[in-house]
Amino acid sequence: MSKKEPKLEARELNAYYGDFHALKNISLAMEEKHVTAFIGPSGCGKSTFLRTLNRMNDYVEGFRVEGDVLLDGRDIYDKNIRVDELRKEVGMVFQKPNPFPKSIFENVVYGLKIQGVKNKAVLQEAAEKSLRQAALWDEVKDKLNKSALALSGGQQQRLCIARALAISPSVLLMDEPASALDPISTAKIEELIYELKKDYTIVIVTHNMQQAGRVSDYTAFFYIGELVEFSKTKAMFTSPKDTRTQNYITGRFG
Amino acid sequence: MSKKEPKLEARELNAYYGDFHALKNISLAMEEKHVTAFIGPSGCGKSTFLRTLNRMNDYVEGFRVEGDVLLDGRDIYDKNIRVDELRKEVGMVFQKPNPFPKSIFENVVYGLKIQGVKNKAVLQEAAEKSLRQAALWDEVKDKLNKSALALSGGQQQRLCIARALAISPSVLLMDEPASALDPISTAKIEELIYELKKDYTIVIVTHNMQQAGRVSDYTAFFYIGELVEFSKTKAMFTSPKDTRTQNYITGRFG
Amino acid sequence: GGGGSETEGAESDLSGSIQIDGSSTVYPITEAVAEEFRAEAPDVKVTVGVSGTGGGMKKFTRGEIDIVDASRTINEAESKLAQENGISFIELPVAYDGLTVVVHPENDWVKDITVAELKKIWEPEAQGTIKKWNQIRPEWPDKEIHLYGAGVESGTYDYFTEAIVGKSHASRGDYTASEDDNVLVQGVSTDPLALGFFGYAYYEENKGKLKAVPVNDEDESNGSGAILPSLETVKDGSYAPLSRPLFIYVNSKAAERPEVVEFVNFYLDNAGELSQEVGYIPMPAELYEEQKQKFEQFATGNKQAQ
Amino acid sequence: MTNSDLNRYKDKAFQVFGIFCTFIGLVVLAIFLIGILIDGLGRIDWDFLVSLPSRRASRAGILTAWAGTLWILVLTTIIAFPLGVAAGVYLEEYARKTKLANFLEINIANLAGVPSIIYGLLGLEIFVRQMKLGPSLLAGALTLSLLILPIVIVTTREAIKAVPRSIREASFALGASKWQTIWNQVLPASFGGILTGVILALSRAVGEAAPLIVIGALAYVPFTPSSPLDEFTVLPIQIFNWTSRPQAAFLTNAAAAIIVLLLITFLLNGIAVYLRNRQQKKVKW
Amino acid sequence: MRVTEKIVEGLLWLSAIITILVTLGIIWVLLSESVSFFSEVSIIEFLTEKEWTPLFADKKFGILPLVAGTLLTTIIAIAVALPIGLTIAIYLNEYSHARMRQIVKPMLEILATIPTVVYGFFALTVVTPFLQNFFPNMAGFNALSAGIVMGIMIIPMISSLSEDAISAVPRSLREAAYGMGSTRLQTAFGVMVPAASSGIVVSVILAISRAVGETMIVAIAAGQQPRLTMNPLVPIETITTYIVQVSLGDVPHGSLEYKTIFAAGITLFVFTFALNNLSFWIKKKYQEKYD
Ligand SMILES: Nc1ncnc2c1ncn2[C@@H]1O[C@H](COP(=O)(O)OP(=O)(O)OP(=O)(O)O)[C@@H](O)[C@H]1O
Ligand SMILES: Nc1ncnc2c1ncn2[C@@H]1O[C@H](COP(=O)(O)OP(=O)(O)OP(=O)(O)O)[C@@H](O)[C@H]1O
Ligand SMILES: [Mg+2]
Ligand SMILES: [Mg+2]
Repeated sequence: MSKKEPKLEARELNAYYGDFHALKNISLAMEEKHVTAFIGPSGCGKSTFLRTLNRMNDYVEGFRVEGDVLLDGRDIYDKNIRVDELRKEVGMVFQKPNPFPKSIFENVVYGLKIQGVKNKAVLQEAAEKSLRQAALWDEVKDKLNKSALALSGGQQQRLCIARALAISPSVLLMDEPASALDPISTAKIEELIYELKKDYTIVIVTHNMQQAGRVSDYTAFFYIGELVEFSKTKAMFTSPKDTRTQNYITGRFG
Repeated sequence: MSKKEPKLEARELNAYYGDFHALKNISLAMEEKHVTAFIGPSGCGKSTFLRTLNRMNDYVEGFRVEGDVLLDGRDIYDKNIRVDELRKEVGMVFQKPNPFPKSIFENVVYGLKIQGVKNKAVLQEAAEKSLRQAALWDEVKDKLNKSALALSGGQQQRLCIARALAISPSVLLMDEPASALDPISTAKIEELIYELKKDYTIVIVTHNMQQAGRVSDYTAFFYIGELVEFSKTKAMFTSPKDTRTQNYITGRFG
Repeated sequence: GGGGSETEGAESDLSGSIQIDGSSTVYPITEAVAEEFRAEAPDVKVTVGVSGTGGGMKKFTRGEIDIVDASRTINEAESKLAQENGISFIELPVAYDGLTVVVHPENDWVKDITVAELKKIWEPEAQGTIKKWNQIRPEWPDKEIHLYGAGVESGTYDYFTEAIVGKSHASRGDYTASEDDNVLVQGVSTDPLALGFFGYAYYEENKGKLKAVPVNDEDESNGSGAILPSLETVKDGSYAPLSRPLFIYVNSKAAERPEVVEFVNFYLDNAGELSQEVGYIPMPAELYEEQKQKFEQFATGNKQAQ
Repeated sequence: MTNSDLNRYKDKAFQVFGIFCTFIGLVVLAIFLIGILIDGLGRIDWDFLVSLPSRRASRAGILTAWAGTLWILVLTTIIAFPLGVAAGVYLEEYARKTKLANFLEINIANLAGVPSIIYGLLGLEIFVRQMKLGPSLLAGALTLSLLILPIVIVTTREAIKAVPRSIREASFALGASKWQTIWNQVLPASFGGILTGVILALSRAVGEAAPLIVIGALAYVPFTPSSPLDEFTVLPIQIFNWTSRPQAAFLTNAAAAIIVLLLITFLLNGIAVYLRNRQQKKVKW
Repeated sequence: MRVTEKIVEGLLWLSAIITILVTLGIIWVLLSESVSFFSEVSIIEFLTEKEWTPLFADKKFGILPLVAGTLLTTIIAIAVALPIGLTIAIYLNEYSHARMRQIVKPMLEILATIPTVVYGFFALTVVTPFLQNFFPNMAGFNALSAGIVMGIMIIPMISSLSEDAISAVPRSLREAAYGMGSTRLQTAFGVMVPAASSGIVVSVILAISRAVGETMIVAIAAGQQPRLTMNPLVPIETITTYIVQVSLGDVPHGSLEYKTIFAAGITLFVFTFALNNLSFWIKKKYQEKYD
C-alpha cells in the first residue's frame, strides 16, 4: 500500500440500511491519481461503499453511516462540509444509465449550468470535449438537441459519463460504468480511464475481472459487507492472500 | 447453417421506429435446442430484433414490422396468433432488471398464477426450482416474502431470470441477462444456459464476446441495423468472413 | 304605476356607490330598480347581492351594507344587534308576494281549501298521521297526499307557517322541501297526488302545468268564500292570509348620502310598476306615497339629529 | 375451456366493458352538451356578451359575470399555483416521513373534504372582515385558492413521486443542491402531472358559487371590475340566480351562460392538454 | 448558495404550514359559533337523537339523519364512479391507442366542469323518471338519482388521476408482465394497478371528498328531508345541503337555528377526518405489501 497521503480514505466505516448491516468496519485508502477497483459477488456492498464516498446514500431512507470518510484529509461527513461542493469534487457514474429527460446537450452541460456558467461558447466547448472523452461525440454531434432518452442503452451510459466529466471533478466514482456497453465502447472507456488517472483519482466498481485487471492499480475485494483483501491489482490477481479472494478470482466460488 | 427445420426464423424482416429504419431486411434462422448469440456495437439493433421475436415491440408507439417471423413454421405476426400464448412459449429476460414491486415469491410465481395455478405447494415448488436454477435460492430463501425491490441489482436480475424460467417456455430470449451480474453469478447463468439448451432454444444478446464464445452455438453480428454475418460461433470467431466482423471481434473497430 | 321623475335632470351629477344585499325573493325587484336607476344617475354604482335575508341582515346590522332586501320583518335579535352597533334604520314595504297553494292539473277533486284544512295538513301533529287525501275531506279520494313546500330556512316557509298554523316554524317535517321554487314546480307538476305552496310568480309562469287552489279563510270581512290569488285579490287584501309584504331596510347613516336618498325615492316611485313586471304584486299607490313621506321624515330627522 | 381461453375471454370482456364505460361517460357528456347547446346557443350573441344584467331576460347580458370569472381565474391561479406546488414540494422532498409531514398529510386530506361553503364562511371571517378586503375579487380569489389548495398539493405530490430516483441521484451527483435538483429536474419532469391537477382544481374553482355568495359576491353588478379590490360577480352566481327565476326565458339565459362558462373551462383544459401532451412526448421512462 | 437553499426551504415550509393555518381558521370559525350551540344543546342529544328539526317550532337536534344522508349519497356516488372511472383509466392506458387517450381523457374531464346546478336538474328531470320505470314506488326526490349523477360528475377525477398514476409506472414493469404472457387485463390488475395504488387511492379520496362536499345536486334532487335511513329510494338531506340552505336562507343570524350550521360543519369536519384516517390506514397497510 502506498505511503503517500491518500486522496480518499475510509476509516472503520460501518453502514446500515435500517437494521441491515451492509458495510462492516471498512478501512481503505485510495491513492491520488490512481485507479482503485472494487470487486466482489453481487450484493456484497460495493455500490453501497462507493455511494458513501460522495454521500449519495444521504437520501436513502433509513441509511446510516458510522466512522469517517476523509477527502484530502477532511471528513466528508463533517457538519461543515457542503454536500454539493463535495459532489463537484467527487463525480459519479451510475450502474443504470440515468440521463435527464432533456436534450443531449442539456444533459452534458447540466453540471456547469447549475454552477452558474451561462456563456454559450464555453458550454458548447465543454460539451464537445466531454462527449469526445466519452467516445460519443461522433454519434450524437448532429443531434445534440434531440432527447437523450431516444439513445440506446449504451449511448445513454456514455452520455452519463460525459456528463460527469463535464464538471471536471478530482475524484470519479464509477459504478459498473461499462456493464451496459459493448466491447468497443468499453475499450474506449477503459482507455479514457487510463488517460484520466493522470489527473484524477478514480474508483470503479466492476464485475469484469479482466476489466479490473486492465484498468486498476489497486483492487479491493468485498465479501458480504466485509473488505476481505486490498492490494495492488497485479499482486491480488497473481497471489491472493485470502482463500475467498482466490476462489472468487479463479471463478471457483459460491 | 443447419439443415434442420429451424425453431424460430426471421424472413426479410424490416423494422421501423416511426421514420427510423432500425432493422434492415434481416433473414435469420435459429436452430432448436441451440444457443444463438447476437453481437454488435451499441445501437445496432440487437435488442430491437430480439424484441420482434416475441412481439414485445407491439406496445412501442410508432413501431412497425415488415416481413415474417416464424415460430415452428407459424408466422407469429399472423392475426390468429395469440400474443399471450406466444409469450408463454417465448420467454424473455430484459437488459435492465425489472422486478414487480411485490414480494420475491410473488415475482417468481407470477407467470404461473396468471395461468391459473393456485395450488400453494405447486407454486412453492416451482419457485424454489426456478430460484435454484437462477442461482438465487440460497440468498433469498429466508426472505421470500420481502419486497423484490430491496435486492441488489444483480440479485434483481437473477430474480427476473428465475421468473422467466418458472413458466417453462420453449424459447428463451435474453437481452444481456448478465450485464448486471458478477462473474460468479454469470458463470452460473452460463452453466444454466448450457443446461437449458438441452431442452430449450435460446437467443442471447451480449456485449461480452467471451461470453458469446462460451455459451453460443451460432453467432449473428449486427451492424447499424444490418445482419452482417451469421455462422457457427467457432467459425465466426476464428475466421470471420466480413471485415467489419473481423474488426469488431478483434476490437479494432470504431 | 309610478313614474316618479319630478326630480329628473338635476341628479345626473350624483355619484358614489350603494351596497344592497339580502333576500333572493326581493332581489328581482331591487335589480329592476337598480337597472332603471342607471338611466337616472349613471355614475352611482348600485350593487345587489343575494345572500338571503339572514345573511343580508347580518351585514346590515354590522353596518357593512346600506340597504337590505328582506322577505320578512327584522327580528328582535337582529334589531338588538343593530342597536348595539349604533345603527338605526327604517323599514319600507315595497310589494306583496302571494303564496299560492297548488295541485297537479289532473287533480279533479280539490276545488277549494280552507285555512283550517291547510292547518290540519301542515301542523306538526299531522306528521305521520295525515297521509291520505280523505283524512282532510271524506269525499276526497283514499289516496296518499304528497306535500311540497318551501325550505324551512326560507322566509316563505316562515310566513306560511305563521299564517296557516299560527306559529312561525311550526309544521310537519315530512314534506319535500326546496329552496328553489322551480324544483317545487317540477315536483308538483309531475306528481298527481301533490299539494304544494310557493311564490305567486312561479305559479304565474307555470300556469299550464299547475292548478291553483282557492283559499277560504272563513272570514267574511275580506271577501267571502274561497279566493284565488291574483293581482286584484292580493292588492285589495281579500286573498288572505297568504299574501305577504316584502321590505327593504335603509341604514340611517346611508340615508344621509344624497345618492341613497335619491335611490330610495326612485325605488318607491317605481316599485309598483317594476314589481309587477318581475312577477310580484304592487301595493296600492297611496301606500307608496305614505312610505315616501315616512322616508323623508326619517332622512331629514336623521340629519337634524346630528 | 382452457385456462388461457378463459383469460383471453376475460381480457376481451374487460375490453368491451372498458369501451362501454368510456362510452357511457361520453354519452352522458353529449347529452349535457347537446341539451345545453339546444337551450342556450340561440341566445348567445354579441349583445349577450357585452350587456349588463337586467330584469328582462332578453336584454340581460353576462359582461360583468365573465369579466369577474376571468379575474377570479387569474388571481386564483396566481395565488394557489405557487402556494400549492411549493407545499407539495415541501412535503414530498423535504419532510418525508417526519411526524410533521404525517400530520400535514392527514390535515390536507381533511381540507380536501371540507365542503366549499365552509371555506366561504372562513373567507368571510378572515379575508372580508379581519383583513378588511370587503367582498372584493381578492377576497374571493383567496377563498377559492384555499379551497383548491389541497387538490393542488395532493396532485403535485403524486406527480413528483413519479419522477424516478435515478434522475434525482444523477443531479445530486453532479453537485446540484437539493433545490437545484428540484427546480431543474423534478419539477420539469413532473410538470405535466402537476398541470393536470391544477387544471382540475381550477375548473372546480371556476364553477363554484356557494362560497362566493357567502363572502358577499354579488348578483347584480353593473360595472366590470378594474382592480383586485373591486366588487364582482361570476358566471356561476349569475347562472344560479337565473335558474331560480320563475320566467322560462331566464333559463335560456342560464343555458347560454353555461355555454360561456364551459367555453372558458375548455380553453383552460385545452391549454393544459396541449402542455401535457407535449410533456409526455418528451418524458418517457 | 446555502443561504438560498435555506430561504427556499423556509418558503416551502411556510407554504405547507399555511394548510395548518387554514385548518385552524376553519376550526376557529366553526367553534366560535358552535360552542354556544353546544351550551344549549347537549352533545349527547346531538349525537343520539334520531330527528333533525332545528328550524321547526318543535326543535330536535339529532345530526344522525344528516350523516346518514351524506353517507348514503357518497356511497352511491363512489359505487358508480369507482368501477367506471377505474375501468376507463385502465382501458385508456392498457387497451386504447394513444391518440384515443389524448382525445377521450380531456373530454371526460369536461364532466367535472359542468355546473352542478345542471347535474341537479338532470337528476331530477331525467334520471329519476327513468329509474321510476324500474322502482315504481321510488319518490320523486331521492338519494339514488342524486348519488348516481354525483358519481357521473366525479368519474373524471378517478379516471384522469388514476390514468396519470398508472402511466407513471415504469414501462419496464409493463414489459415484464407482457413478457410473461400476461393478457392486458392481467397486466393491468396484476402489476400496473398495484404499482400505481397510492395514486389511485389518492384519486379516490379526492373523489370521495368531492362527493361529501357536493351540495347543489343533492339540494335539487334529493328532497331536503332529514331522514335516518339507508333506503336510497326516499328523500334525504345531506350535511352540506343543510349548511348551504341555512346560510343562504332567511334564518336570523345569532339565533340557535343559525348556529346549527356550525355544529353541522364541525360534524362534517370530524366525519371527513375519520374517513381520511381510515383511508390513510388502508393505504399504509396496502403499501406495506409492496415496500
Ligand atoms: N435501499 C436499500 N434498502 C435496503 N437494503 C439495501 C438497499 N440497497 C441495497 N441493499 C442491500 O445491501 C446489500 C449491498 O447492496 P449493494 O447494492 O451495495 O451491492 P453490490 O455489491 O453493489 O451488488 P451488485 O453487484 O449486485 O450491484 C445487499 O444485500 C442489498 O440487498
Ligand atoms: N423506442 C425507440 N424509439 C426510437 N428509436 C429507438 C427506440 N428504441 C431504440 N431506438 C433506436 O434504434 C436503434 C437500435 O436500438 P437497440 O436498442 O435495438 O440497440 P442495441 O443494439 O440493443 O444497443 P445496446 O447494445 O446499446 O443495447 C438505436 O439507434 C436506437 O437509438
Ligand atoms: Mg451494485
Ligand atoms: Mg440493447
